[in-house]
Amino acid sequence: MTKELLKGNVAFAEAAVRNGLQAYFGYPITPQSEALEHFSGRMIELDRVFLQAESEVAAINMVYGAASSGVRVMTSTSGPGLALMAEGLSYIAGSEIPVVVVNMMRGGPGLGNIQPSQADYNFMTKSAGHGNFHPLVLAPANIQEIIDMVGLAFELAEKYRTLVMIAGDGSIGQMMEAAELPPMQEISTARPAWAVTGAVGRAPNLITSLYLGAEKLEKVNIRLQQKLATIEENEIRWQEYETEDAELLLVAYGTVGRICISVLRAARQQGLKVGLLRPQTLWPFPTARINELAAQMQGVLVAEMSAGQMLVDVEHAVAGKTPVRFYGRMGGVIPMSAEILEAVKQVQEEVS
Amino acid sequence: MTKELLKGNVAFAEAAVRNGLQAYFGYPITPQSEALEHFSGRMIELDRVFLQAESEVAAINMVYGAASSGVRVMTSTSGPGLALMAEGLSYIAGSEIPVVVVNMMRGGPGLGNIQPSQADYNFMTKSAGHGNFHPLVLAPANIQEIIDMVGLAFELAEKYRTLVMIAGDGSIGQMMEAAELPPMQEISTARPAWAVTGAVGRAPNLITSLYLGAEKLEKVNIRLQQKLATIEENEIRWQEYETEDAELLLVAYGTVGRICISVLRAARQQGLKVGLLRPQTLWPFPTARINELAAQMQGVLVAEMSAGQMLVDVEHAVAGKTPVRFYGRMGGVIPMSAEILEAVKQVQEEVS
Amino acid sequence: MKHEETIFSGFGGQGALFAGQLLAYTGMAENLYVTWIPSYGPEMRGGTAHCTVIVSAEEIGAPIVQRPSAAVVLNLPSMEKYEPLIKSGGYLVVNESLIDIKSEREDIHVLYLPASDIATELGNPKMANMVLLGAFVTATGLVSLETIAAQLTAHLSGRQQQWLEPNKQALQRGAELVSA
Amino acid sequence: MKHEETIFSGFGGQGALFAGQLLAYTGMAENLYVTWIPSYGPEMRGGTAHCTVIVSAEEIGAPIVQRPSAAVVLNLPSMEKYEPLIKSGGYLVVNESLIDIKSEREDIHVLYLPASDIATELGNPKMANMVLLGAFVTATGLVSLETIAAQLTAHLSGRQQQWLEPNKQALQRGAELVSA
Amino acid sequence: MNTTTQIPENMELVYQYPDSMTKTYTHYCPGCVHGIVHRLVGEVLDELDLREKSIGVAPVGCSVLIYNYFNVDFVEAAHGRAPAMATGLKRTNPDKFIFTYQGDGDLAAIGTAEIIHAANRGELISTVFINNAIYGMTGGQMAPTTLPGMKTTSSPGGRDCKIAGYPIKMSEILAQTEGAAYITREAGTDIRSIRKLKKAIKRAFLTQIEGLGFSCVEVLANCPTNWNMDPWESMLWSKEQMTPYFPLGTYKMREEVKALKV
Amino acid sequence: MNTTTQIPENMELVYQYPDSMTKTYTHYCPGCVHGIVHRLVGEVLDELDLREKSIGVAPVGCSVLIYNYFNVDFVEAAHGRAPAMATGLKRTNPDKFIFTYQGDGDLAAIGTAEIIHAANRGELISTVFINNAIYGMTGGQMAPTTLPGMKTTSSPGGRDCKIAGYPIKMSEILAQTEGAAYITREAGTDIRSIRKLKKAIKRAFLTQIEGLGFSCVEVLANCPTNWNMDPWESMLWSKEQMTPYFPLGTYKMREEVKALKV
Amino acid sequence: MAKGMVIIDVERCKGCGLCTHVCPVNILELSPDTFNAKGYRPVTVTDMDECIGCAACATICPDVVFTVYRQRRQRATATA
Amino acid sequence: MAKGMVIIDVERCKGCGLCTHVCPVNILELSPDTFNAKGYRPVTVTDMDECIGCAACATICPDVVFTVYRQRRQRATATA
Ligand SMILES: Cc1ncc(C[n+]2csc(CCOP(=O)(O)OP(=O)(O)O)c2C)c(N)n1
Ligand SMILES: Cc1ncc(C[n+]2csc(CCOP(=O)(O)OP(=O)(O)O)c2C)c(N)n1
Ligand code: SF4
Ligand code: SF4
Ligand code: SF4
Ligand code: SF4
Ligand code: SF4
Ligand code: SF4
Ligand SMILES: [Mg+2]
Ligand SMILES: [Mg+2]
Repeated sequence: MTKELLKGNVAFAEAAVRNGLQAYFGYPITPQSEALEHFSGRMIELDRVFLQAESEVAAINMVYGAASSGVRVMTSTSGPGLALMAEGLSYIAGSEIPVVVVNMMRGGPGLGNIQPSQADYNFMTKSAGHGNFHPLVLAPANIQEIIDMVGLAFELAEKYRTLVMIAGDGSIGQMMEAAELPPMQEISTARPAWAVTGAVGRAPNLITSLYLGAEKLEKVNIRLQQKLATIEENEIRWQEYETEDAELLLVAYGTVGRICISVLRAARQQGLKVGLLRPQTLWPFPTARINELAAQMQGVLVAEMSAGQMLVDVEHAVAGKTPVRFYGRMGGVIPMSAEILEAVKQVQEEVS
Repeated sequence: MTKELLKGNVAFAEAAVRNGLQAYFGYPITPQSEALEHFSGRMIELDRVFLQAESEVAAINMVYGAASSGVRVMTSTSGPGLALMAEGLSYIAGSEIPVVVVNMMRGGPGLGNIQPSQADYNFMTKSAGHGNFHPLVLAPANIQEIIDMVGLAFELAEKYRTLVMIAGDGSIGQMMEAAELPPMQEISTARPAWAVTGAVGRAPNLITSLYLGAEKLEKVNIRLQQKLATIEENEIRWQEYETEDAELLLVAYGTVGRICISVLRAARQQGLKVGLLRPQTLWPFPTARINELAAQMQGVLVAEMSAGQMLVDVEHAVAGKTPVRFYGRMGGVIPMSAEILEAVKQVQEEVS
Repeated sequence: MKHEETIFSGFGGQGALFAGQLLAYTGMAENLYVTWIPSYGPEMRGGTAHCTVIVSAEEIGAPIVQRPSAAVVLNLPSMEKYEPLIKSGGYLVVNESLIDIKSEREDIHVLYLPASDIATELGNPKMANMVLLGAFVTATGLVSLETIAAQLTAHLSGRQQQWLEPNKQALQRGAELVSA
Repeated sequence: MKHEETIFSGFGGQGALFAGQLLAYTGMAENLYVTWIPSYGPEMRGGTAHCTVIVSAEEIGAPIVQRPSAAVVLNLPSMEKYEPLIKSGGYLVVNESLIDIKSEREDIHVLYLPASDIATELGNPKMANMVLLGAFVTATGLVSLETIAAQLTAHLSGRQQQWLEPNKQALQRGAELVSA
Repeated sequence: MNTTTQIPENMELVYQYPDSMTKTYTHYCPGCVHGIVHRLVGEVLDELDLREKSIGVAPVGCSVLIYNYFNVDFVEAAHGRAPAMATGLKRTNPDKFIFTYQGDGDLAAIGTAEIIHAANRGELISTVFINNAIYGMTGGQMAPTTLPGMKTTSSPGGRDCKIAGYPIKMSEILAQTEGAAYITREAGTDIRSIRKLKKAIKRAFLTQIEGLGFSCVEVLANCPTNWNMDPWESMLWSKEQMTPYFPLGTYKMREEVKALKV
Repeated sequence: MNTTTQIPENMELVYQYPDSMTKTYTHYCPGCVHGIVHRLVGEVLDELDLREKSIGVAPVGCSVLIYNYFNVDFVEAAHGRAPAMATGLKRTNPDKFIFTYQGDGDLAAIGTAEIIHAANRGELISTVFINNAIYGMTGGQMAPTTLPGMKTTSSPGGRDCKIAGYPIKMSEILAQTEGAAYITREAGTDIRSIRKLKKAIKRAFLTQIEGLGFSCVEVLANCPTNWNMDPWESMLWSKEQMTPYFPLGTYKMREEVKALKV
Repeated sequence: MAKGMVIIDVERCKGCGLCTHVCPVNILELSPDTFNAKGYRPVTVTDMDECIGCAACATICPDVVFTVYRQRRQRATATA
Repeated sequence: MAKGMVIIDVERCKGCGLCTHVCPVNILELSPDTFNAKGYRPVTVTDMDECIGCAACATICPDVVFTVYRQRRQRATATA
């Protein structure tokens, strides 16, 4: 095992390269520009495709084009750029092609600032564009995890022919940690049967999201929903920390999730029986497991860098079994473990 | 009372004109182009501002500019166009200026088709762009209501300095019904104190969503959330039909809401004690009232032209008090009252 | 209680949508509740177009119906599509000039009219829609022919005003054929 | 158990971020867990820059802390900001050349070093960061000076390699000043 | 086709249905130039033996269903984004022939940035650009290329350029970009212009094949339906009214493109 | 300012701090041309007495905080959308003076469509366009105007135009639009060019005031920080390297604009 | 004898009439009385003997209705 | 006597040095030893008597550091 000290943005970019990424299209935006910069050197050096697009609108449509031909392709961005991709993301979902998008969330709404945030949770998990769809969303909490999730993202995207997003929260792009990169993977030259590659010896292929006739489009929608249902069945991922004997459950993801590990340690030291569930997939969400755990808890505390977006999903999961409380910071403020610990104590007091 | 037979798209456009609309910017897209066309004649004729933008991206930013100077302004679009507006909508929300946007939902995702749909519910009520915000969303079910809601939309937008959306479902734009338009209102030449109008005799005004420094932006976010909380307190609207003695509650909005009136009549004729709650605001959602009603119900049936988006909000509202079932059509298929009646009967059977 | 759910259907250009609108205007003029809703597709020519018009003494819920109480069909595909759907006891009004099949249903009223021929005779085959509408309202008594004629005057677009009188005649001819 | 949460802070260009990175590299080389996280703002020059480095024998949760166990401050604003935050028993390492105030806290270890002066003497005032780092690790025993020197060799960028030896000397001088 | 017809022995075939095209009946209105240009594209694909190498990029506009009419792999782009999608395709499939087919709303309004940057990059793609001065598909609204004074459903009083802006000249603009190798404006409205147009399409396609840069053929077209004219009248109107504002001609042709044999 | 200094009686003031500007210390790097152009804008606003009539539109880029430096109403646009926002403002405030201030990433990449259509509409707005061949704010990535071979953080091997596209010439493109009344490319890199630049800004602003159409002044600038040069070196480099690729000069000037007295 | 001949795919014709305006020998007209399955009056040839096989009709037809033949010349013929 | 003079707002100066390159009489230089509050070495005038009041320094200064005076001429003077 050879670990390197890696910055999150560089780590996921290099992981993508080693996972056989064939093309990257993107537009600079803080706090993920180092990824684009890393791709700009590495992809060209490896004789693969790197192109800085004229905008995020163009970038996502370049990705759409490349993905239509069955190659491994991705882009990365942050809030405002993601918003500009909404139309393209919806087309990609409607066309059922595999695409991976990384969103390093920053403070919003609007131009906001460039500090870390988790306020695009709803945008990513509930819609990401018009129509009945949403991506599969992975949420890494450390550098090793974002590296591993890049590989997973491609795998899932291609397995289900679906849109996969990696939801970083700004800080994860900026921080450095020791982590191991995967070995360099050969690029597969094979293209899937559905891809547009020139109609040689077969009927022409078509990549489209247009389905004239309501019944036809309804069928497509039903297929999409079934696909999402299958994903929901198979791909829920999360990590638990000391939940066995816990009486109070922390739920947090990404950077806040790892901060809660510190909270948990401190709380345990003070004799509080705190456990932590850290969702690794934001959609599909570990609803059943949270519901199950809720039964043993005196309360649940959700911590987020948002106004309380995942909170709603946790409330839905807990389904009234135990009180759910929230601690959130916004606008780029990263909550300190001490603040969350305070909130834990408050919940503890309130419920006991 | 002088009613006219009016097409939904023309009705809301003319209603906006009579409500003192000072500027309209838009881009053609089915099924709302008749509105843009109506504006193109009327606004110019009245010496007001009409401009067909080069895209929805430009349109929403023109709206953003005009609204910054404190004039009454709006745009209208449908799914793909709305997706392209996501960035602008987020900026508008962050800048806290009043803007009204009409979305005539069509089948998606992607290009989909141009048949009626309600699949942008999540996009509109949960995010509509990056960051912690979402618009106030009104849902008309008939032509008179869309006319009235245009006036209401301006009022609310200006009262709260917030983004208000009117969620039509395609069919409402296309159908004709008798309705009364409001009288022609004078355009107010007064501009609010916050607007950019030239810094004469006052310090310069600034319209921005940029707040450097996490603490500053957090304050803005807190203010935005408080504003949303106030709206949630004051502006929930819905209509009930025969809920007093109902044992089974239908929840549906827009065109499906009015279809459910027929369902209700037919069900009552067959001796089924069915009631209907039709949300007129999708956000804020009539959660408390549904929760209250749930207590008296044997079951709740949600009907939508989507994969079940409002369903989640209804489930949240019902909070386990009674079973919630769903009947949905997608891709532009409008459910017939007979189908929904069947679903009602099935729920009835299941729960009794 | 008056309540009629009618589908008007034909090729694009045959005026099915306008006939429906005219019925809606007329219903409104007679103080009834009305809704008119078109099918709408990609804006290209040549397809079929239809609309649903509901005229009712009571406030209208669903503006579209699975099984209309009446259908006015201008061409063969429309006949094939809507004839089986009409509710028992309902009306089917057929443009005999272009539709050479007959309904085999015995539970509905079927009116056959050589509408296109009459319209051509009156100067413009596009007025077949008026022939059928005249027949339909006369047979059902849904609204009065006079109100329709008045609404026609009010709602025929500028370019079409030259055809006002022939259109009225077409309505009349249709009406006469069923009252005869 | 080894666990140090250190903030490095100074003007942009003073090398606070690099000093922190070097410590992280060194911690990693010594088989400790490390995290390094910068403050990052609008990419404009002239502001202050700081980073938080955690070096620990145990897996690291929160990568940022409200109250660091140590702070290495290169300029006055950094001193003013972080001096009050250091945990009791912690370390404050001060670039005396540019900071003319003293800490009044008695519950922490404070090291004053004329870092910029020493660095200038060694040929480049930008090496003040190394003087302070050398002093810091020597005082705390967090990592060894040799490992830092090795990591410096490995991670000084191409253009900076000419400054390798002076940098090592700066580390050394800092170390000597505290062990003296 | 009536296959029983006897062909005299002294006759040779001079025109037949292009192989690259399907026999699917098009949804276009009678007399629409979209059909003519489709045919020319089919003929050129045949002549250059490109069918199996091609990936077409469909726009949103009346020609949204173009993929139904070609025996060719196709993708359906978002409105205006065809050049971006084509870029993604070409970069990852450099040995394939990639073309976009776009209307004036698609290319000159919502897709302005994408076409200009594709051209400026010298993207090795070819674009067929149908300028019919109208938004055909959505019901005849004003296009960026609508002529001054022209009535449309969104300029009911006629386009007032002071308010609505001027008809935009895309070929002139694209010609300013470094990466464009061949930019020409042709017409599809009479026999001579159609024959010239076909050559232009062929030259544009060869420009890509030879790796010379971006190529775009603008076609002055018609929209009998939304112009409210009969097809022949619309052809004459296009020639008489559009050509003066949008002069025909080659706006950029690199030396190497000029040297191509078409 | 040291107000205690004694001014000899025979001296007259020839340069002082513009009234339209605040005294706020700018966030720009030392020697950045953004500061020079801000000053010129301030001087012209003063001279034309526009301060109270003006609404500025800020871009996203290094000059995102421009509103802090002017005593003028301002709005902060989304990246690239300043011309659209300005259009919304001007249409609803025709008596106000509306200007945008944009960088090359903002105007020539993500905002390509908006600037071209604003120009083409003859929108009565004025644009100051700072071309520094780089994305300054986000850390020195390649801009659409980055020169061939130039190293940036996203073209670490130097811009390879065959792959990354060619530097885009916006003034040449904007000059092709009907609605543009005055399009010029100036430089902000030496005394002579700065004096000329100020006149150009004044002419551009007057173009709007006189209702003559859209006006845009492109300014060849510098970015010492991301170019990794000291300020003076960057001025020389801008002159030597950028000017050959982006020739200075007036690309479009309507007769009425020429007649303006500046 | 005819210098050329055309075969018409009647069902593809939309009766737009463009071909009738460009035939140099004026032998094309829209059928005055028959309709094709799509409801259009398709083009017909009034006198095939007059056809010169110039393919003007095929060149302008938006719906690829025509197949065109022409008398073989002595020298090689360029295709349309 | 001096033909011109400049007043320097030391605190605004960022020490970029641009003015030092354009002063025709070469009297501007960056302070070799002092710093302003922002930490920059501000510009200083070595010999104000040499100043000709040409305002070149003000013209190039990105940070509006200079106020410039010039000896009144007989004829009216155009401003910079
Ligand atoms: C984002 C978005 N906005 C608007 C539309 C609606 N729309 C479809 S096609 C079209 C314009 C078509 O005009 P043009 O490109 O000129 O093609 P034509 O139909 O004239 O051939 C528009 C506005 C859309 N599909 N997507
Ligand atoms: C939608 C969106 N994408 C990307 C960004 C990030 N971004 C901010 S400024 C900028 C480029 C700035 O370059 P330029 O316009 O040339 O201005 P400069 O800083 O060089 O003056 C970028 C890419 C953003 N804010 N929004
Ligand atoms: S609407 Fe116009 S462009 Fe579209 S197919 Fe018909 S004639 Fe052609
Ligand atoms: S980064 Fe470049 S453009 Fe931005 S302020 Fe600094 S020098 Fe100027
Ligand atoms: S080939 Fe020529 S002559 Fe023969 S029918 Fe066609 S146009 Fe007429
Ligand atoms: S041009 Fe073609 S479609 Fe038109 S009438 Fe002639 S054969 Fe028929
Ligand atoms: S005014 Fe002229 S002479 Fe005087 S200091 Fe400035 S540049 Fe030098
Ligand atoms: S140009 Fe201005 S900022 Fe630069 S050194 Fe001279 S006075 Fe200082
Ligand atoms: Mg068009
Ligand atoms: Mg720039």
